[in-house]
Amino acid sequence: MNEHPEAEITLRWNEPEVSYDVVIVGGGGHGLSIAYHLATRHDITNVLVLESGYIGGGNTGRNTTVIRANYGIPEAVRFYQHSLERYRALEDETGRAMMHDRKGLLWMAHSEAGVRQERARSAVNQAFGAETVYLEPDEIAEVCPEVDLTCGGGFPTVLGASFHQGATARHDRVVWALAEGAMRRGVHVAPGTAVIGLVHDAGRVVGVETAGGRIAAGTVVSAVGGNATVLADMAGVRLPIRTHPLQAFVTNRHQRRFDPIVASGDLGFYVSQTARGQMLLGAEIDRQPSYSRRSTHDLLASLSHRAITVLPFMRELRVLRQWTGSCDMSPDYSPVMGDTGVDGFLVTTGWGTWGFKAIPAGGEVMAERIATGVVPELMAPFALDRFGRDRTLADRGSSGTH
Amino acid sequence: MAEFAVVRERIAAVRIAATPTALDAARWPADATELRLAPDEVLLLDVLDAAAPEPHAIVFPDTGWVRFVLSPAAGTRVFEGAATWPPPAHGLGQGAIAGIPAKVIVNTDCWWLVVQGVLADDFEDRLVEVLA
Amino acid sequence: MSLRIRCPHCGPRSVEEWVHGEIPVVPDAIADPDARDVDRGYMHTNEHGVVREAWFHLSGCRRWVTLWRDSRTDEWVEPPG
Amino acid sequence: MTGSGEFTFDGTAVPFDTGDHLLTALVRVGIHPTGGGTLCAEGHSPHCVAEVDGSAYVHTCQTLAREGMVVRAHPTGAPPVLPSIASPERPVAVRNIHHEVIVIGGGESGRAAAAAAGAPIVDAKDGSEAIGIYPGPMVAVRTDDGMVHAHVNRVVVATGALPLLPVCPGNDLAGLYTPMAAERLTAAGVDLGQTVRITGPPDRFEGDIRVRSVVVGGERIECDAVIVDIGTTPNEVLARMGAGLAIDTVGDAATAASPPPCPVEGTVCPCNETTMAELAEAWARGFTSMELLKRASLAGTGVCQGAVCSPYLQSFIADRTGSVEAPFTARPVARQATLSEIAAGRHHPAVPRTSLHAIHEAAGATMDRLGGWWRPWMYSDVGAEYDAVRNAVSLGDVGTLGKFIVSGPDAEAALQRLISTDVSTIRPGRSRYVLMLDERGYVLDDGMILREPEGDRFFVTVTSGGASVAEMWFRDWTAHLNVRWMNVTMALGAINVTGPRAPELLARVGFDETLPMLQHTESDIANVPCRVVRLSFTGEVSFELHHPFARSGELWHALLDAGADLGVVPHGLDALSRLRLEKGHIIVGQDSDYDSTPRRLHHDWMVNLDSGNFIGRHAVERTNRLALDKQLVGLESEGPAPFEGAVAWTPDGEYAGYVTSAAWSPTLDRSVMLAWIRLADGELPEEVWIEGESARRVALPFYDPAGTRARG
Repeated sequence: MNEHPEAEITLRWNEPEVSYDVVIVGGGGHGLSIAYHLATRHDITNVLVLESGYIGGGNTGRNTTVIRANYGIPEAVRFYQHSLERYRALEDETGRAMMHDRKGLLWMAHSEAGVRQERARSAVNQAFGAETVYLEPDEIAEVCPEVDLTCGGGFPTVLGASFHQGATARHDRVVWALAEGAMRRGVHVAPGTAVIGLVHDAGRVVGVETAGGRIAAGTVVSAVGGNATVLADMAGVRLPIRTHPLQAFVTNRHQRRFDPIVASGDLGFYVSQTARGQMLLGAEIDRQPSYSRRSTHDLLASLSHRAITVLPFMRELRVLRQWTGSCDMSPDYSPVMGDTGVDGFLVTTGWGTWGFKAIPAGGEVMAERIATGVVPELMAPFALDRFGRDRTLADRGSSGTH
Repeated sequence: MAEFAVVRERIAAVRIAATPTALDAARWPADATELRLAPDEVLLLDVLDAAAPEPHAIVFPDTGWVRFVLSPAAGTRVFEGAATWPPPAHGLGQGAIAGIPAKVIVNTDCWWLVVQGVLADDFEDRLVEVLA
Repeated sequence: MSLRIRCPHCGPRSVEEWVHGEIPVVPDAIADPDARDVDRGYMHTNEHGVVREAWFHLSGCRRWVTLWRDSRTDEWVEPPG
Repeated sequence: MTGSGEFTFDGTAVPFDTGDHLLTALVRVGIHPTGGGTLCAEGHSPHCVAEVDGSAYVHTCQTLAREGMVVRAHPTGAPPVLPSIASPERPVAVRNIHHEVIVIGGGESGRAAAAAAGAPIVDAKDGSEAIGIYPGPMVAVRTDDGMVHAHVNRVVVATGALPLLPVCPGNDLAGLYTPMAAERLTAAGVDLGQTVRITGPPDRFEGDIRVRSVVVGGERIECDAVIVDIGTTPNEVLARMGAGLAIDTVGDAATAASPPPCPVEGTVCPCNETTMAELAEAWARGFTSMELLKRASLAGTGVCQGAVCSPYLQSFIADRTGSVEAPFTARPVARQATLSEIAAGRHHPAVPRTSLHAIHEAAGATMDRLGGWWRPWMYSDVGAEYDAVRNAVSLGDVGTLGKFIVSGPDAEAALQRLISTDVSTIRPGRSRYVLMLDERGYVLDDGMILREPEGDRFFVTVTSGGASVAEMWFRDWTAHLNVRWMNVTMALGAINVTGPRAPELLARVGFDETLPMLQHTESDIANVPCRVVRLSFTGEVSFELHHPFARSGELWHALLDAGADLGVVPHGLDALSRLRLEKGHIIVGQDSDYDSTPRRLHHDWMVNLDSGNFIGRHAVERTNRLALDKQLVGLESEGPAPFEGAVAWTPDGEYAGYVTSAAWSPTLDRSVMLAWIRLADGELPEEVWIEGESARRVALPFYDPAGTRARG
């Protein structure tokens, strides 16, 4: 049965005008969230969102929609916990269902090293409000009886950590609800419009060039996924970003029954059942930096192998579709948000494999920075200049399986 | 199933790191099977010692290798089932077999698969699985 | 050829046998030694096009190989010049 | 027909002839597997899928009937039930094949291309379904006998054309067939009854469950079955999937698509039951591009991956914009396979075992994956293992250490570049504990450098699990130097003999030299040639015995036998971790983090800024000029040891950091810890609170600060 809930949402597109207070490059979750928050929180609506393809067609449309806050360092737990709470509020605020589904996240460890890492992460989660409890193997069997606790005999499960607030949402609806909310308040969104250059004046970025002409801007924000370094190059800004492919796949639909999001750090995989009943599987990034979005058989096979080791009930499920997104990885596995040293040019990037869950908070803090000129507290640790100041945010909790 | 029998044996070997030119010019003991692992490294099977081909060469008697001896039919089947690269027509090839770094030596009457002893148990299990 | 990597010593092998290694490029324009140090340690050109990079053949000869790849398509290309 | 048999469909016995596909046998007895919808009999139409032997979404037209198969219809109006228990493991074989060229598709153009290139053919009609063209190029093929992975230099895509399926009211009735389906079924002896062939788009089909009439151009025709011959569309999904790889597309698959007339009404996406009216509604609401329309309507996201609806979406958009948009992005898989089939031939990463692995297991040790190796975590009593080291003598398996031999005129220069110490001051026969930094000045690894008596030769050890990274690092940075490296990690076993009675034990097995701290020598011990290194990680007198891999067992047993009355027992990693913690020795990767500079680790003393241009030197100088923000410190408390990872708070309730290592020290009668603690206003707090207990910051090491025990 087709639920067709998108019938509620209405999108209205605009041809760009010649000048805006704010031009946001990138019509994905983050770009649209910035626009939405500028309009709703700061009454700034002379805003243009430029998207080279269709909105939500980049990484927002290619991710695996897990929302969690169980990261490894206080700065990240605070930020993602705030984002997670905002996600829940967004449905009411926009009046649009995002199929936000709080289902809990079960994280398993199969070695002493895995247990140590899981305990450490859970401790910092608890300290900063992201509820986590430990589960002994028999308790894991209660939460998720499908798990083979021995993992085929090779990876006996030693400990689980359950993060109750773990959730998923339908990515397209998040994008469309934010776009609609911004458009209704007067924000312009122009799909199919690529930025081919930046306009400089006296060391400042004052606009963008598109195939259709020059657009002046008080502030240009790069909310680009995959090509962030290319755009930053045009501003003369060097970024600590490498773009890596991240692959995922779904199976055919089955009736909804499988509740938690299940992940294993030692085995490097995670899975959840989508609202439409597909099993959605993901793993770690491809090791070589690349802009290619071509899927590989190696990943499909190795991820399938890991999945059926933990959850043998999936053996006879059939692969429906495989895809690849582009992850902008920073050296410390934390995002880069805010000022760049070039006036008029702000970035939000380095979202790696954790960008979807950050959409509400990322847009909110960037909008506040644009509107007030002051860097919000939640955003401050993620500044670009942290690398030169030797204040990197080594977040092992965010790397790998997410 | 004798055709697919796997014989596992420890081997005496000597590993030598030296300049590529020295290795190119070197003469090894007559009994040795030479595996050129890299331009500057060679593994000599079935010998206990060898002369240094140049003054700074490292000559290291290496007991860390294990050899599996297979029939050509079994070797072919292992490659078909567990390697994404084709076996050499003759002589040395190296790469992953069943996910484990391995050397293959294709002789006329038998194939040798040589792996590090630390991975030999896993390798044997996987060989048996693919030949089952 | 894509992600089969040609080892000059061992022959073409799957990317799974290899470890990727970056060859950092610091722009000459950065003259200040501290700024160069930070750039070399953290910043990336993240080339959208042909990249020169190193691959280590972990499951074979265990040596580094230098290759040129188009990061848009993952195709191997001949060294420029 | 050479034989026959029976399978069941929803409990009803269905007879089949040998060679029948399931669909053939079903249609023969008047069953439509999904109740209705146009059948194509070549694996594209979603209307023939059913659950077969517990596996859902099986194309019955591609599956040969076998005796006793249990076939069930998918539930009506809902997707199939998710299996709750594991189906039995079904081994799936993989066959890797290597060819210059492979051809996908066995039609006329495919056969011609195969003949020209001398290439094999993969043809879905023979049950070989190409699921994807991947980088390599590699073509993954599913067959009933397992998977074929074809590694080739070029792929010829000759997949022909797909029949258009009708979109109009009543297109979900039974009795609708493509020409190919009708031909195949009839050839298999199925009587389709009174058939009518239509060659233009139908207005509608009429009937109750089965079609009774079709209306075309306003004219009603009575019938039992309709052969829907309304055209084809290029079957180019694989061609688009492989675009950019070394592929050629030939035949019908290479022709330009011309979308069919846009239907007026009816279900356009049978997989998700999207109607034409719903497409129109989404369009009106701004979803005005192929990809947005697909996402808003879900058309094209079902089991047939757009095989039915994609041409109609193109015509729908062309009707409104005047131009034909490209079809959906082509993503694998082109044909479905189970996770078991996809995973065939895969293994988890092999984890190396030391030469003593079997001996540890026989001794009842709990083995764990640690630092990339199988290692003994504990034998039977961690307390007894600890006591043996502190009070008697014990053996530890350290064969996992990364081990290298370095030689050549530039060997010293190479190490000088790689290591933050002044290597030139390590004299022959001596050794030193050293750090390797990366270019950011962060600690990459720690280890020992031993200089051989020859002077231009060294033996280097690094952390367990660090060997491959170290080898890559060494070879990368010293490629321009006249130096030979040999990685002997897996060629040598190593046993640590540690405890106050270690010298006594070694004397009994043939080593009675006086070997001062941080010196090394070669000697036969229990007739095994050993490199003997005097050092200490446990805090007690220790000798590392590096020896040929194949001889670990005899050495281990000789030591245990000789020391039985001295109380010798082996110790595992659990005991070792506590022992070294009392000495404040870090474990790289556990106590160090991504951003651990020597200063943050309290290891500045290991960095000699006068020793030349070692890697990370400039970064250390630069970051040393910045304010310090956190440090790894020693903490003590009277309470029980917290878990490793526990959060530390300042007395004011501010986050202070976290514990990286913790243990109750029986020797000191208190808990000892290493922890990352943040500085506040440039000061480290003297006291923090962890798990409700006060912990004091103390100088390291906790145990035997003068080091008299290690020196013996």
